[in-house]
Amino acid sequence: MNWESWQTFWAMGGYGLYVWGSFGMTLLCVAAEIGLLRRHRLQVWRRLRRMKTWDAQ
Amino acid sequence: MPSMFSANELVCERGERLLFSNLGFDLSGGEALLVGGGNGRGKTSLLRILCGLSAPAAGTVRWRGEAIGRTRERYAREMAYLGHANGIKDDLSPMENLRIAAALNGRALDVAAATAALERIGLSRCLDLPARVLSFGQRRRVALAGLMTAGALLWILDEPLTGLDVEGVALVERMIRDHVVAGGLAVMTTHQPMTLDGLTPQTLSVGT
Amino acid sequence: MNLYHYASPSTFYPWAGKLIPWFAALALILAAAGLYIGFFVAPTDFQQGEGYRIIFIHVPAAWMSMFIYVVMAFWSAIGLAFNTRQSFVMARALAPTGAMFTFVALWTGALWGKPMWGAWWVWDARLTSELILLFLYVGVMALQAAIDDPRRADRAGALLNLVGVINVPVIYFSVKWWNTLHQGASVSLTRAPSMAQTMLWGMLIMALAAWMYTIAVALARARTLTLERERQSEWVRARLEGQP
Amino acid sequence: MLRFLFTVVRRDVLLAARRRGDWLTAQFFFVIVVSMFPLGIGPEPGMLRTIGPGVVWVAALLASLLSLDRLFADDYRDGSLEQAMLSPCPMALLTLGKAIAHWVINGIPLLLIAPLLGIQFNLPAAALWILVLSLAIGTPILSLLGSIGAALTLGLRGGGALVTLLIMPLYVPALIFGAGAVEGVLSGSGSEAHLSLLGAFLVLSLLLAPWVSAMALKVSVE
Repeated sequence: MNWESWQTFWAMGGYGLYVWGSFGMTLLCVAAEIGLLRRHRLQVWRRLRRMKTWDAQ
Repeated sequence: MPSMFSANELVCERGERLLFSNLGFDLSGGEALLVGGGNGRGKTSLLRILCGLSAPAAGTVRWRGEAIGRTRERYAREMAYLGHANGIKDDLSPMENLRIAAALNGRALDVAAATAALERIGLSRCLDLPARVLSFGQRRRVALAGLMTAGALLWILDEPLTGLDVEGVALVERMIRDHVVAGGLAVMTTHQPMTLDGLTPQTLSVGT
Repeated sequence: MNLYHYASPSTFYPWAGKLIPWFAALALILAAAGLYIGFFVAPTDFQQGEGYRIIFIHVPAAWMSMFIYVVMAFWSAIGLAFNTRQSFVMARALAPTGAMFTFVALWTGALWGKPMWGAWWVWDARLTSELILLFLYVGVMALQAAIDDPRRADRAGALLNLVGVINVPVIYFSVKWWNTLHQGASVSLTRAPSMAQTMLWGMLIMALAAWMYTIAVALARARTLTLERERQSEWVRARLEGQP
Repeated sequence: MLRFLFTVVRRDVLLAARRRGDWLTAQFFFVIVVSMFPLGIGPEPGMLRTIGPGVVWVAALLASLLSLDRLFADDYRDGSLEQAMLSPCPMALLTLGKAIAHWVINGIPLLLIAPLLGIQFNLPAAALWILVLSLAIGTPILSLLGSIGAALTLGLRGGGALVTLLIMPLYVPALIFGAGAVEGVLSGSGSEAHLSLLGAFLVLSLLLAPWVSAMALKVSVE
């Protein structure tokens, strides 16, 4: 094991800002991409459904 | 008579909309085809498919029995297309327009022949003016003069009568009639009634 | 086996739907394993300290940004050659993810550069090429967004993509050439001295995780695009009865 | 075939000659962009000499892009593009001719103006000569690659800005080798390598660009 405590883990030997900045931004990007994808999908789904009910009328 | 120009089972889509399907015709020398149908039904799209500018979603167009994609060079030599836009450069005179268009089509057109065509179409006074100062109808006439000098066997005309006065309409009708009677082919769309003395064109209605 | 069968939207849609959870699960497991190796197994680098751990994100992201562009070009070429609509959908579905990875590579590169070079941005050959790659991605996406007709958008984007992929090696070479003339060799993120075996494993596993993630996300996006495009067809209408 | 190519070029040059105002605008754009840099950076001669080659080259890229979005657009609007595409000659010759015409109209004047601007930036005579040579090899690349962008964005809203976005990244090698050649003279490391690479890039674009822009044109007009 590399780390004695959580504190040293978060500090990353003084490079904490850079390491966690990188990993955090990556996580943010991935989360944003998945979120946007899901929203887009729901939007399309809803729109197509509405169009279908119009057509049925 | 052998078929010169034919199309079968053409399908055209714009975006996701189906414009027409299962469209076909068969023309031989000395025949004309009048394409009818309301606005937005795909008449222009059909003509663009026929001249090879766009590809149909399905179906084939044949010239002399061969698909036009395969005989592109020969087809381009024997076909002339007149679209909504005239293909006239505003900064050139009618004379220059005709001669450059001919050169782009791989033909040489001498001044005498160009002058004769422009005179026949009633533009003898505008030979050297830039096309910018011509009226809409006059520009249309320049394009029609180009059609006459193209020496093509097949004419594909999109609304050839638009913007022309009574005299112009008569002139174009006579032009088309002479062309077809001499053994040529013509495919055209028009909203105005067109009278071609002694000729009954085939008709085709576009729309699903 | 009939390839055209899989190329048809109505088979692609349910088929992709079944695959996505598997790839997503694989991505999660691999990412967890990679991060574990990256943080708890890989030793501290004697030169760069703990800061080097950024490579477990940076290098896979940089690899992915290039791979995805090439994969996109592959689908574009298939689409143009065989006129298969679903190939264009795949190419389009990959672009945003590729741009995302390019951005991540740039961002992590900057965060690595600050402590190592003392500057957020250095005109290093790799970073510069990555920046230009981002421009290429943005160009393809902007072009496709500007065209309303999906058929034209697909083909125009595919052509630009192919021109780009021919140009990328030339660009990379020219940037490298330019860099050596102007700066001389510099420490590079990937040429970390004495790369330990475990570091390499961590990077590879993270790269695999990124692959799985990309496949899952691209398939999901392709599914939505397919739905939108095939809205007139019977099978989409039948699908709409169910849950999204 | 050659006659067709020649007609395309002659036609575009003739049209540009009839519209000298538009043409002059693009040339003055080049001059003005280059002249802005000393005002923004300061008149220190050593500094100007260092940035000079890069500035002239970047301005050349911008000037070529400025006129690119109209390369096919005017012909598209009045229908003459369709007519030219229906010609029996291969469409790649049409796009090649268009690119050559663009270079004759917009590239050659740059070659003539560039030495004057180089003098403003304090470049020595040897570097001026290489600047002109690098532009002579490089500006055809700009026209050729640019024709792809112009064909892809034909008839789109905001075509001009979009062309810049699409094509600028592709110009990078030309910029690096072109400006690098002049800097090579200034630093004494020679310029042959740069110029040969630039030449190779020109050959590559000459072989590929006309085909790709012909395909792009087909996609856009359809």
